Amino acid sequence: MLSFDLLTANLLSPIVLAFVLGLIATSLKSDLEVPPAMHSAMSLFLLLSIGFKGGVAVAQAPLDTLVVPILATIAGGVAATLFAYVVLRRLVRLSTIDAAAVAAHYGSVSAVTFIAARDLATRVFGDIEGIMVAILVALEIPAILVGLWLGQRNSRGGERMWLSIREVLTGRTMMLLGGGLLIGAIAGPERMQRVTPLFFTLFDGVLVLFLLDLGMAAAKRLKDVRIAGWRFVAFALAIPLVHGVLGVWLGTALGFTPGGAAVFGAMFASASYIAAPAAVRMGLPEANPSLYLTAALGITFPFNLAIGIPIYLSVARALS
Amino acid sequence: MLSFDLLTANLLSPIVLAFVLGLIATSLKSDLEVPPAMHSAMSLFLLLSIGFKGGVAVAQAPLDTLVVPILATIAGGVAATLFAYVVLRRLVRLSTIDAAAVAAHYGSVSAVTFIAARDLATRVFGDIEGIMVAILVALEIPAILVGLWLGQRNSRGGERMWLSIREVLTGRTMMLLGGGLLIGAIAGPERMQRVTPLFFTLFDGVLVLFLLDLGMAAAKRLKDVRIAGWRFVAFALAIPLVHGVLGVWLGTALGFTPGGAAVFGAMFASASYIAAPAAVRMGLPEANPSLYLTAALGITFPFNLAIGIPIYLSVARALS
Amino acid sequence: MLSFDLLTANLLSPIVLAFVLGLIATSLKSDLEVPPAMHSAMSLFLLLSIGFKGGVAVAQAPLDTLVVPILATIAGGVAATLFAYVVLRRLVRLSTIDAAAVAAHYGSVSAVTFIAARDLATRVFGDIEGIMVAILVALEIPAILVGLWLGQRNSRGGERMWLSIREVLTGRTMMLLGGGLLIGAIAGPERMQRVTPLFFTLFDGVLVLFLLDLGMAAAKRLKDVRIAGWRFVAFALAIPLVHGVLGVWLGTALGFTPGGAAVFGAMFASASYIAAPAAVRMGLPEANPSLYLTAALGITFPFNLAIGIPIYLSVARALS
Amino acid sequence: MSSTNALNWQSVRLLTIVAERLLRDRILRHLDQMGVSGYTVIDSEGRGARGLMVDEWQGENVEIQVLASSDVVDRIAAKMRERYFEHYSIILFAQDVDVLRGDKYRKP
Amino acid sequence: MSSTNALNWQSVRLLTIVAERLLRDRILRHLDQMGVSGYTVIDSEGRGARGLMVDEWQGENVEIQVLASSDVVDRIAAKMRERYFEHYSIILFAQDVDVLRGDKYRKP
Amino acid sequence: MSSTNALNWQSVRLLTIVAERLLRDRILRHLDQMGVSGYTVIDSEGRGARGLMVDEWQGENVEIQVLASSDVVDRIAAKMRERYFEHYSIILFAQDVDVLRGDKYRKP
Ligand SMILES: Nc1ncnc2c1ncn2[C@@H]1O[C@H](COP(=O)(O)O)[C@@H](O)[C@H]1O
Ligand SMILES: Nc1ncnc2c1ncn2[C@@H]1O[C@H](COP(=O)(O)O)[C@@H](O)[C@H]1O
Ligand SMILES: Nc1ncnc2c1ncn2[C@@H]1O[C@H](COP(=O)(O)O)[C@@H](O)[C@H]1O
Ligand code: NA
Ligand code: NA
Ligand code: NA
Repeated sequence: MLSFDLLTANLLSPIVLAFVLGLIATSLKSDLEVPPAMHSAMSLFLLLSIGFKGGVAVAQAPLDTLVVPILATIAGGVAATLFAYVVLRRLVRLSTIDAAAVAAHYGSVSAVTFIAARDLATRVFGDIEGIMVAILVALEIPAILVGLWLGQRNSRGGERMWLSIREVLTGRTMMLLGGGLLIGAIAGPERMQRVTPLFFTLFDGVLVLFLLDLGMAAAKRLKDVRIAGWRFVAFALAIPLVHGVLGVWLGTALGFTPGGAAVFGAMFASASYIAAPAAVRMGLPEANPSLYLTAALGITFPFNLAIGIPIYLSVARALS
Repeated sequence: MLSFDLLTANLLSPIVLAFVLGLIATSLKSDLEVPPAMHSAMSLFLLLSIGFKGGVAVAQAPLDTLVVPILATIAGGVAATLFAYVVLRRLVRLSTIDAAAVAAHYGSVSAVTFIAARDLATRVFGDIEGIMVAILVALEIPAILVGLWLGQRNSRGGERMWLSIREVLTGRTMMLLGGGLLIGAIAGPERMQRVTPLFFTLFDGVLVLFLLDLGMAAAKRLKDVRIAGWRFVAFALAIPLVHGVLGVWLGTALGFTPGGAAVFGAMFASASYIAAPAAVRMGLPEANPSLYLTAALGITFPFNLAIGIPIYLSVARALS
Repeated sequence: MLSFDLLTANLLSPIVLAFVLGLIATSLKSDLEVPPAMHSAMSLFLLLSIGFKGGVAVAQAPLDTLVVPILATIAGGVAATLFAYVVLRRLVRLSTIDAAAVAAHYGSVSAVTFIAARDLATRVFGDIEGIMVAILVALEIPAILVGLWLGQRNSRGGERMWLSIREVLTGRTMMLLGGGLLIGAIAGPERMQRVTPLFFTLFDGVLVLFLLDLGMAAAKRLKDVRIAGWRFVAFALAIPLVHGVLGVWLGTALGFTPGGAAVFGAMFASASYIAAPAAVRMGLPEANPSLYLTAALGITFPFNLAIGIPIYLSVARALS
Repeated sequence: MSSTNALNWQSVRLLTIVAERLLRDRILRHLDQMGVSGYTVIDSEGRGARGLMVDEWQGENVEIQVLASSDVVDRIAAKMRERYFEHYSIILFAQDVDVLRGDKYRKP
Repeated sequence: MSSTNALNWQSVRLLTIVAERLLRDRILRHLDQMGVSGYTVIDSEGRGARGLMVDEWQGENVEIQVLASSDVVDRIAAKMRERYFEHYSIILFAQDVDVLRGDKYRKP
Repeated sequence: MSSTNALNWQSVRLLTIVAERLLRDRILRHLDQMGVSGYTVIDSEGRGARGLMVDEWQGENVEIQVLASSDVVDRIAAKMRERYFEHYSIILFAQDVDVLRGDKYRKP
């Protein structure tokens, strides 16, 4: 299913190579460091950029073309979360709370995986649907809410539940992605043109720096893999494939271009490691953060980045 | 006086929208944050960029075209400070010290307001006079000195006065704006060309990020508005209009293009919230910082950004 | 030997002017500051950019054209370190340890001096050899190892020696320069094109900001000059000339273009102030850091930046 | 304590809380509600029994310092123990220090 | 204090000053003039009676720690009180701590 | 110590190490080997007998705080003295503080 040319094109991209450099630097105990403020600045920049780009695209798309994909995305996100939960309970045998916490991450989406997928897809298939960013925003939240509900439904926590939901909806990821989307859509393509040099032209370069940093973070997480047990590692490798292939299939059924369907699949395959961890830590404090952080950032993200994305593209090519 | 098209063009610009996003994020108690180091980095970048751009313009302008506008600016800045002081004493009924402190801010100038005004003016009227940056530098300092003198003239503080003046003149705003101006003028347009991609092309994009941050800072300041009393709030809304319209008139009288006159007016209308607060805090420690910070950053800046600037442009159009 | 036009072209460049602004700001005790996180971010960016650019160049150069220059560079670096050591022992009369520590810095290389030289050389002579970055990487390490060996050979420290070597090889300078070189070479020119806007187009602008910061750091170091003694100051001014002119001669002998030979010479003339200090501090803790930091950053760097580089270019022009 | 005490040093309690960054705003809200006169917050990193960095956006830990009367410190400590000890990365320690203007820290 | 004290722990005074960022360089200049052997400076944020951020460029507060003899600490505290207590955001507290190489902190 | 002590405050030792940034990882490795239950690390700047900034990339100093039993603190202090006092910028001070869950800091 995985075509060799896609794999090479992906593995030799500066983005993936920078991630590998980060992995290596940390394994060698290098004193290389990305200052925390630079990390935050890059996150902020990338999320706002994605929002802007999506907003400009949405401003040009007739609104009614958005409704069906968005609804399908939300339904798909909820289904993915429930499926992951059942697998985690039955096959991986996690506790209710831990299963709910991890499921929230795998139902949600990683913005960087989205970007990496869009990047390869555009290089291979040409431009993809601009509304993908709106879909990114729509996919992020529902899974977190479902995960919190799964974990809290048996406990006292009505109030805590609402607090967590409020926090997710006003969290920085939503503010930047959603806020950027609105700004882009309101200002429109012409007025946004003056910020293009920073937010669009530099995007790929900043991404390289960000992935260097993520490589170092992932290497630190990888140390905890042993504690997690082989069932859990298998989950973190298999679920992206299942979610991803089903996502590509759904994307194709929704009528996306092959590139669009591949990116759609990659989003389903990805696990959140920015919005979900913070929300789950507050809403389900009893869950073990080692589990979800190691899985999302230490295993699934590198897997998708290196191998997953080319697979979803291959599948999309086959299905189209 | 305010034309509708200008207002819309302004309110829909990414700059203003980013400011609003910052306001909203803070009101919703979002955990969105701009790291302090990023804030400083952006301030540094913007001030140095403005300096560079001005220096290049000045290098191309015959020196004698600068003399009259600069002298008029200094005289105007002193007059504006004294006028604000009298209003604050008589109508707002502040103490000598507080009136002097606030007057220093309103006689001086906000670099970001200048940029936002230049931005809209260039879009509406085309390129404006390059020497406006030299005027920005000339307008910044005198008001602060006058304010310190007004506040300290009855007290012991001869030595303290000189210390404060020294600090204003060697402060970072002066170093970056003035230093950048010199570098731009000495290096000249051709040699500066190689730094154009960073300092000129990216300028608008960085401004959007900076205004997101300022929106969050302004929202925090707005909380203190209630303490200030209605007279003071009225002052913070009315004085920019008075200063601004008189500034546009003076700019027109000095023979500036309509765009230049509008930007000139916006500078007079604006209140400093970087250079002045630091200088006043050290030179007039008895003054209440809540007053001047809330007024300058919480009220006058948003007012100018949203409504003031289109008004000054409308006035400039009418006068031309 | 020093031609007037080169000196002017150099002194009026924004890079040198920004350095001077930094010097002035610190001497005036201005509160201007570059946040530490911004300093680290810029170092990281510049080193990675240099690596990328070099990697792309190396990818296009036949491998066998690299062998002779690299070997000559390593030999030259070792010779320069030993020469500096002998001068420091005999003429400057430093202790074994201090002489070894300082020699390690002068045998190694300063990346910023390299960039500044490349910058002027390209403006004067047109494009220079792309493999210069590979040479930069090759010149960095050997001197540090030789210096550590010179300082430790009489002491117990076998283990400490190996620890220091390990640290140099996995240090951030190597990771970024060497790692960037590999990424650039593996990804190749076409794939790197998408990161060009950030890493190549913005390079000169970031350099201006970095030199502003270095100017402030150098001014702080200059305060310690008095403690160092006139012999040592004379060393820090004379050795770059000797190393630099011999370097230009060697570069010409290796068949480089005049621009390439000048840059080659500037590398030999420069003293490391990022990689070497950290390695020497750990490997030769008994050495006095004031000596090597003041000499490398406070004296030799400004000297090369202002006068040295135009001299090496003049020599290269004369030799060609 | 200073022997002469001409400056009128007075003894109050200094409570230091080190907690994961995510708890920051919550803890500060507790402090506001419990009527402390102020607090100081410092970014930090650390390793402990949990030692996880969840809030990868904003950095690892915060160290919060509060000067207050012994009672208030006890009330804060009790609240932290009840709310956060079980599931979060958090430690706290208290000590006696001398301050000037002791009343400042004993708001009712 | 350590029971055995084989390491020769000696008691000196630790003064901590938390002040608005703007005062930083001024306070450090005072410390230099008053002959302390050193100081440590940490960026911090905080809320107190004033709780204003004026120096919006460089962040909010600094925490300055000084190890010195009791006399010197008292002299510093008196100076801070005289100069800054009235109009600026500033607090300070002092405590006894044990150090090695006690002489280091008792420069004449 | 709190008068009532209903919260069961227990006394342990707090060791604070201020050292140049370059030593950071080394010191933390020592701490891990000496079996402390955790530590807190804060970026700082400072001036002292040496007062040099060598590691210009990562900033100047770090302040490391360790809660541990008096024995362990003495062992750490002895190690630091042996390894770093002579050639590096480093100071340390120790004091008694009260903690909850005292056992946490007395790992064998
Ligand atoms: N023994 C200790 N000494 C100093 N700080 C500690 C200690 N144990 C824990 N900490 C700090 O408290 C945080 C939370 O600790 P824990 O709840 O044990 O994970 C850690 O990240 C450290 O910053
Ligand atoms: N009770 C307190 N506990 C700890 N820190 C405080 C306290 N009160 C004030 N501070 C710190 O001292 C700074 C100045 O306080 P103030 O002069 O009261 O505005 C505040 O910003 C805080 O960082
Ligand atoms: N008297 C002191 N009070 C507080 N901190 C100090 C003192 N002396 C030194 N330090 C800190 O310890 C670091 C190393 O000191 P030194 O080894 O004396 O250079 C300095 O950079 C300061 O951060
Ligand atoms: Na997913
Ligand atoms: Na004004
Ligand atoms: Na050299």
